[in-house]
Amino acid sequence: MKVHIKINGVDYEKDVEPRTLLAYFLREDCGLTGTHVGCDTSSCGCCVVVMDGTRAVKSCSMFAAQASGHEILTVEGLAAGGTLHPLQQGFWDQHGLQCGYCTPGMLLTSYALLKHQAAPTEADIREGLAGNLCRCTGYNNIVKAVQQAAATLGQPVGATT
Amino acid sequence: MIPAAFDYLRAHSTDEAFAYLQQHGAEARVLAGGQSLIPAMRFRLARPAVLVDINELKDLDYLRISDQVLAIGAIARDSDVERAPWIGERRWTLIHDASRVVADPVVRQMGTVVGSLCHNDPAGDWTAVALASRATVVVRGKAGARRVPIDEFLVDSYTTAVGEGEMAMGAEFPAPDDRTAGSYQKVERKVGDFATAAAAVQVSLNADGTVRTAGVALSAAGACAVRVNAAEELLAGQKPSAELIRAASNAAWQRSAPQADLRGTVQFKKHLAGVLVARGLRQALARLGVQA
Amino acid sequence: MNLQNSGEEKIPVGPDTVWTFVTDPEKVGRCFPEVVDVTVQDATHFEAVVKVGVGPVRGKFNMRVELLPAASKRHIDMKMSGGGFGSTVDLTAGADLVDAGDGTTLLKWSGQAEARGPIAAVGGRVLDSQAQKLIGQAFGNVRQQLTA
Amino acid sequence: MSIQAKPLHSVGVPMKRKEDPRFIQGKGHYVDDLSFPGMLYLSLVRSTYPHAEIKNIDISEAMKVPGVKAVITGKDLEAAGLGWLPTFHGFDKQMVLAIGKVLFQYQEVAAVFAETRAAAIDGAEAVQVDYAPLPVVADPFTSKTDKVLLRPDREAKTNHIFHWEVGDKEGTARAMASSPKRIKQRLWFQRCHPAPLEPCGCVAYFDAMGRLQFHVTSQAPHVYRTALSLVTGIPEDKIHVMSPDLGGGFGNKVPVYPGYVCAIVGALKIGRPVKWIETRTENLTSTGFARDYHMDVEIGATADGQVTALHVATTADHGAFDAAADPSKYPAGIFGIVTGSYTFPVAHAEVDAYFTNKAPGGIAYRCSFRVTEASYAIERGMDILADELGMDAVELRKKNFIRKDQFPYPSALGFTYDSGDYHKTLDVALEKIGYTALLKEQAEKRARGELMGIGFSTFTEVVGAGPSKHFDILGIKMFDSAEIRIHPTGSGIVRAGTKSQGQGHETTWAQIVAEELGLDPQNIMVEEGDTDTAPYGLGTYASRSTPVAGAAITMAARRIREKARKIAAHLLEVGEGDVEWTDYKFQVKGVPSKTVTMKQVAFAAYTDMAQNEPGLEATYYYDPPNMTYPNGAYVAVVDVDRDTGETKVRRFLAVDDCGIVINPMIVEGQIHGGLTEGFAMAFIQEIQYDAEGNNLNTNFTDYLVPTTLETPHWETANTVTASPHHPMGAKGVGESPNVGSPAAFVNAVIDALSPLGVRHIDMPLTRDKVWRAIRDAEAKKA
Repeated sequence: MKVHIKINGVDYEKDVEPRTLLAYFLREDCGLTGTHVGCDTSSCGCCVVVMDGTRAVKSCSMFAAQASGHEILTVEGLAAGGTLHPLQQGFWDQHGLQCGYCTPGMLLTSYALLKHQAAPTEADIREGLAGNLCRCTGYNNIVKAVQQAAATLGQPVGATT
Repeated sequence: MIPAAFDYLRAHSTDEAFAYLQQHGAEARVLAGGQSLIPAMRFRLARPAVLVDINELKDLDYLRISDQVLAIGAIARDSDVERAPWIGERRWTLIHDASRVVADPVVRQMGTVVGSLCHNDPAGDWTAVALASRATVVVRGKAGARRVPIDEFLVDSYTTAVGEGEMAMGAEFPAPDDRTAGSYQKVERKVGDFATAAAAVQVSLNADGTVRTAGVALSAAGACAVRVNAAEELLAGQKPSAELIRAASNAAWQRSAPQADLRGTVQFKKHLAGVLVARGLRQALARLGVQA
Repeated sequence: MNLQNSGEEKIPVGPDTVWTFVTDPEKVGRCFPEVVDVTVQDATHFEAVVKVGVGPVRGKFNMRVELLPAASKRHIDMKMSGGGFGSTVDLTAGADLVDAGDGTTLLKWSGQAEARGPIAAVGGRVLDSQAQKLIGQAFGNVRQQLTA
Repeated sequence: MSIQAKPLHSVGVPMKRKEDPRFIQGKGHYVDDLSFPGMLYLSLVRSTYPHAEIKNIDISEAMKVPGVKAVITGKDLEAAGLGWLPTFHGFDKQMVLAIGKVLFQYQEVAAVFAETRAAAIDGAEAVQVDYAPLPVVADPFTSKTDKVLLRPDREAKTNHIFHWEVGDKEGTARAMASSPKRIKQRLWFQRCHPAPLEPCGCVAYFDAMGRLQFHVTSQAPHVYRTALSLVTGIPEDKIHVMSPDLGGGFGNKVPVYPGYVCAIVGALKIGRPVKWIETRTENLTSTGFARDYHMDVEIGATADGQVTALHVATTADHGAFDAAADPSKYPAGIFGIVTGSYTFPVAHAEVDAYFTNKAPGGIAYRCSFRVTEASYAIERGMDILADELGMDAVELRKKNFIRKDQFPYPSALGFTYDSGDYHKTLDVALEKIGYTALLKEQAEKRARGELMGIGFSTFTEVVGAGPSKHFDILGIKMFDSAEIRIHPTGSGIVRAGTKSQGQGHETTWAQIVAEELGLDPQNIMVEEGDTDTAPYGLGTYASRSTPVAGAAITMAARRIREKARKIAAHLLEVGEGDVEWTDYKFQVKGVPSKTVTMKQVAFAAYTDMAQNEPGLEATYYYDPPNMTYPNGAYVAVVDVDRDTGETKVRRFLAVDDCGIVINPMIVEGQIHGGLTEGFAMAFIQEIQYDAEGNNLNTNFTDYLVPTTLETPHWETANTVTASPHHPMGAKGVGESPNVGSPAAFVNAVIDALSPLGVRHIDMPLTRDKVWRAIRDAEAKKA
């Protein structure tokens, strides 16, 4: 069947089997391999992408067909014009990643979180990220990274840290 | 893992969805949030021949609140409930509490309340909440829509009153008065797990401080979520007290008939049922300014 | 995981009639709940396709069955193994035929089911009761068939 | 707040990681990201039975599935001489695909190759295997009886794999018998799994030259090359192993797995690239598990708490094949570290390993070969002894610590501990956690019937395998290597035999080179994982990267410095003996104004080298003279809910002494991660089998990885005792928190329950277990 999805602002029209999971569609049909797959039970969150601007979804528990006609943001679309998104910068600055496998999912879940809560507390962040597993960092630094990004995004335009 | 092959049908109207379901009967499954169905399909335990995707049915994407009822459409997400503007009101505390512990925060952005009721997992959250709230589910059948009280809706594990070719359109939670508070108590091994044990409690008080009505239900306590009738009856008309809570807790312990699994032994789960009902009642009452 | 259950059926015919029935693979096969197809190989072996399903989990199990009648003609064992969903289920059942002396028979049965693979690991909570019910329902159907 | 290293001072700086820009932009390069024209997918048919004879395998239906190209079985492989795979420490072999019978549930039975991932799974589903079940041996104690012989293929007709022992058996028995105080406790370190978020996988193909191009999730790519050559007979020069970015490893990606061999066979047979990526279920059920040690710990002591003897007898469950990844002379790994941080005058440790119908493994999960088990045994043992003596667990530890002045310390089980200051490290921990105030709070809470516990673990690790006289894998000595090339403009590349899985080698290795050569670490590129370019190394596991490869890099850099000194002398127009390396540059002795930088020397090495050999590069193979002995003092503070068995880790402090720290930010990150894995093992993680041999934890809904909400907030601190033999004084740290923390968590919970008379609960301390322990203890008291 035909699916038509706008991914990171670019239109993709592909012919796929209905059973194609969105995660594999992104990775294998569109070559966007930043979205990872770490389990079959929607437990790990390595595959999280943002749908229609504000909703974080586990792309391994969704069919590409469902996303047809929608907009998807993946990790590849976070940086704008060569500038890292404040979340990316936060993860880098705060050592919020080690092996990097969970990182795209963490970034996208955080992205949606900040869309709903611009100034989250540590508890809010911990609650909001509880659907994403990380095996390396122990989460302390991930929380700091999101706090840094929230602070950056909360700054008036032009302000610097 | 990748599911077995199937046909995908996207419905653009409820009539279209209903027609597809009528046409394909037992071979078809409704795809709403899909957060239980798709993993089951990936393990190839579930292998429907046809999926009817209802996610585009904007007329089922609603949370409507009136004097009488909170109506939740079939594709309203758990996270819509979690973030609803009224969720901080005392009378909705049961739903508030539950909305924060269903599955995990990302799954909640896709998963739906009505889908969870239809899935009727023995350890689901919304089923217990619906029992304690005395919700009804609106089911569309050949003869049109009918309102099914939750006690009749939950038939057996993974089995509900939704028949072949039928479809749940929404759920209705009676709007409690302002002398009402609730509490949802869940013990889980980690975020994202099904409940080891859970208790949903909702209490409405009379002006004199006695209990007008109480809803008490358990999850992970049997084939599906169960109402603890004995506890509700004990509470009704009584002035809350430590003793009353103990009696209700004991009733929950007796009512609980869980299965042993990796989450815990039967003894432990039964014990938790009692503990969580007591905690839930204490918290609900505390929210009403009553220490018991 | 290992599941066990047992029960008894009061059948309004004598033990010899029951014996003839329970040693007939075609007849026994048709007593399986939700049976789709029975293929008899020989006097003691048959294959049955049964539908199993709870909620979204639905499929067919291909069962191979061996009947082990005792020389006493008052006890029969049944060994069933089969698979579906990339999983396997082994069932064993035993039944004693007790002559009630009044032209009726007490069929005392016990069964054991062992499910392995994703069905047990992932669908464990889904199919536990289903597997348990399978044997019980089969003997219930034996009674029904002989009552009618 | 950005942290940037000053170019001339690199070691000890929390430099931001050089590898991160690609990861945060989704441009990491993992095995499953690879795609080649014509690539096929491999899916494995796995056994549903734990022990069964294979009567027949019918592939006819599978071959009819659209897209399926080929199906191979054990018989096919056996015919090609590829039926068996040697395990890494050389005592056993493992079936690639089941031959004749299956020995564990989820064992590989057939390989299906198809055009798409989905078609491969469809095909695998269609393969019909006819099994005749055999009796199941689900635990090592049943195995011990030899009533069911699991491995008739082996010469020795027994399930007993090996007996290993170290120490003075008679002396220990005598000392134990004459000790006024004794404790004995069985401790089971449950079966765990490293479960990196990226599962194992590979892509294999033969290029136009007939050379095997093998991309694989490997922590030890060179060892893979050698092992594959030995298995397949392909000459080693015709094998190119590439380990790209790894999404975690933790020991899981050390062994060679059957799926890899099948992918290679498929690529050869079909003539197209083949990709195999495990599912999570396959990862948890068939690739390297860890632990599963049943340890009988016995400690003798004087009445006033001086330890006199230690005896540990372990029954080990190795599963269906002995695939434990241990150095060949150490079948039980470095379990001899079980005397821990204490001055046991005499000790004896023994391990007996058995086959069972479970997945093979016994790998070093974030731990230096069974050191986690050993550390848990002694640190739990010391707490139980303290309980027996009625002594404070801290006081008991301090009384028995190896003192600072006793290093190098020869342990009763044959190790020479290099350095440490255990008293100081523990004192730092006590002060930072506020032990006195906590004790006061605990006393108050106990008076009110509340359950609060404080648990310690003051462990010593042994890492950095290892000296060639003791350590080898498949005969290959456990050295490691580095090659550094400095380019004319003063930038450079370092290649090492290690393979980062998230540890940040691209940053740390650059910092070492920069420090040694006075260059900018931002311009030192690091490359690992490619056997065509990297020098031969044994890989990254067992905390060996910094102790061994880090040393090799340091030594290679120093070689470059010696060469550079000659060129510097030429540039400075003095004799070589008059040039000294000071403040990150060459200087004429006593003349601070006459200097040249390494950057200048590098340029000269290609443009103005005088009589010297052109170029500026060096290689070093480092054979460590000893292991290193990182250590730490960990404190956990736990509240236990009497009604629900819930344990809340309120505080956790890790004070680590890992010697000289190269990048404190990375070290702290390693500690956070290791503590989280230790926490998981202590409270929620286990691979369980039922009595029928069914694996019960086959995916992340039942093999539990803690989330942000369960994971405690970690507090860290450190002390520094340099390793005297490591060229940088570093010791390695990645595993300390995983090794040291489980005992601290358990000790804290047991401390909380001790007023009830509870002395031990085996991990994981689930709510159900804790609740039952409380209930049983209360029933006993009543």
